[in-house]
Amino acid sequence: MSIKVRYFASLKESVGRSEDSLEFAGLTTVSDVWCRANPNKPLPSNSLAAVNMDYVELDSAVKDGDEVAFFPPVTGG
Amino acid sequence: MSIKVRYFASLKESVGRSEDSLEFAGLTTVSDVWCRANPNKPLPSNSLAAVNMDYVELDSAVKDGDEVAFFPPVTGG
Amino acid sequence: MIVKICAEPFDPWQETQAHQYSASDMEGKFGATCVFIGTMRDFNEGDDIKGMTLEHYPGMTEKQLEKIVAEASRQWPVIDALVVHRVGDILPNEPIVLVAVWTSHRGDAFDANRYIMEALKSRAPFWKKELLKSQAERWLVKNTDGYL
Amino acid sequence: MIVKICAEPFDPWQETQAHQYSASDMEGKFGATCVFIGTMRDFNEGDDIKGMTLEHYPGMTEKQLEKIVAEASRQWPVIDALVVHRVGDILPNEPIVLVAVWTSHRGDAFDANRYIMEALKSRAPFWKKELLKSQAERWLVKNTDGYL
Repeated sequence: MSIKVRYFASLKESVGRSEDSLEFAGLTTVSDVWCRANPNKPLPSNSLAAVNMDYVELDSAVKDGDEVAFFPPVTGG
Repeated sequence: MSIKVRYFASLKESVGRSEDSLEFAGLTTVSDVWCRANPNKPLPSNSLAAVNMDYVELDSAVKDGDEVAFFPPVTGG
Repeated sequence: MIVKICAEPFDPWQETQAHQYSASDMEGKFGATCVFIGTMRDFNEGDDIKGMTLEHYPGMTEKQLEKIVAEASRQWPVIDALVVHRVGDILPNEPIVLVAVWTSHRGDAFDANRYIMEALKSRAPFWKKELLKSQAERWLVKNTDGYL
Repeated sequence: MIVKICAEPFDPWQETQAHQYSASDMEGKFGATCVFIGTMRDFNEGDDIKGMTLEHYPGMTEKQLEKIVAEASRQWPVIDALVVHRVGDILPNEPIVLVAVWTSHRGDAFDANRYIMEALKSRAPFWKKELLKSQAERWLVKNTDGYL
């Protein structure tokens, strides 16, 4: 399946890119997506994740065509 | 002593005037001021009173030159 | 801190903007502004309302409002505050009261503004008389509590 | 109910006024308006701040803000609401966020506005990076709670 991965703010700076396009076979979860995209880098513990622009837990399932995003705690307002 | 009495809103309409000037001898309280000014009319039970533009209880003392006001519950804002 | 009684219609946005821009020493110093505006409605207690007359006690009204603002400033770190209240003949959709509070942090702006509004409603000497569409007039008897 | 992301400086008073005047069906129907404005300060955590860059997640930010406004409207009888949030490069004294809520009664306006602000601060995907006077840059790590 094909997954778009997006990074924001300090997490974007620390991975050094704003997005990835992953292609792979089989079912997977949000945290698997992180590991595939960043094999040697653990996800910082306070990170938030979204699938298709809704917040999700890291063990949520991901399906073909999803947009998965990782970012630090939000600081708007 | 000389006391200025003022009435507002529905109380002003019910006493039929907006102020009185009382002249009399001796110590007195806010409720005595009402009775002198309106001998045949009891003060409506939910009325508020002020002396020199500060809220007071009806048994507060009044002194020469004070401005005493009576009015219904406030409804601003 | 300014308290104003206003016999003519006022624009709450213009008043707040003008107040803030005139206080140039506040520039960059406040992080939060909470503004409350009370506006006249064209209905009340099931009746259509044509207009309203707001009576006040000149002198005492200002004195009580200043006291209320001072109380709020003792309880919360208020940088600045503006209170404007209409009196006289008011039409539906016209603003009746404006309370604006400037603070560093948002919680204080909300809390101080709400305190001022509640205290104003219960202690500032204003009285509303409604003119119904039927031409009947009636004094409002009491204000409702703003907390549920 | 309108949610807007704004890449240029905006005037919160003009935005609120324009929104209210454009909603002519609200005329005479609302009694209470509560407006909150968050403004950029020129200091934070003991440092002088020259400016700030606000990043967001286009699409998700709007989606989350609309969700938050819908939640508030389910909990309180909100007649109308406006949320405007800046992104991009921001200077001290410029507004960052505007939340305006129109209701019949004052308690609901305060409560719904505060709910939207707290939810926005904890869930809307925005990130602030401060530029210090020393030229150093730093990401803000987390927002504070608006209730004490």
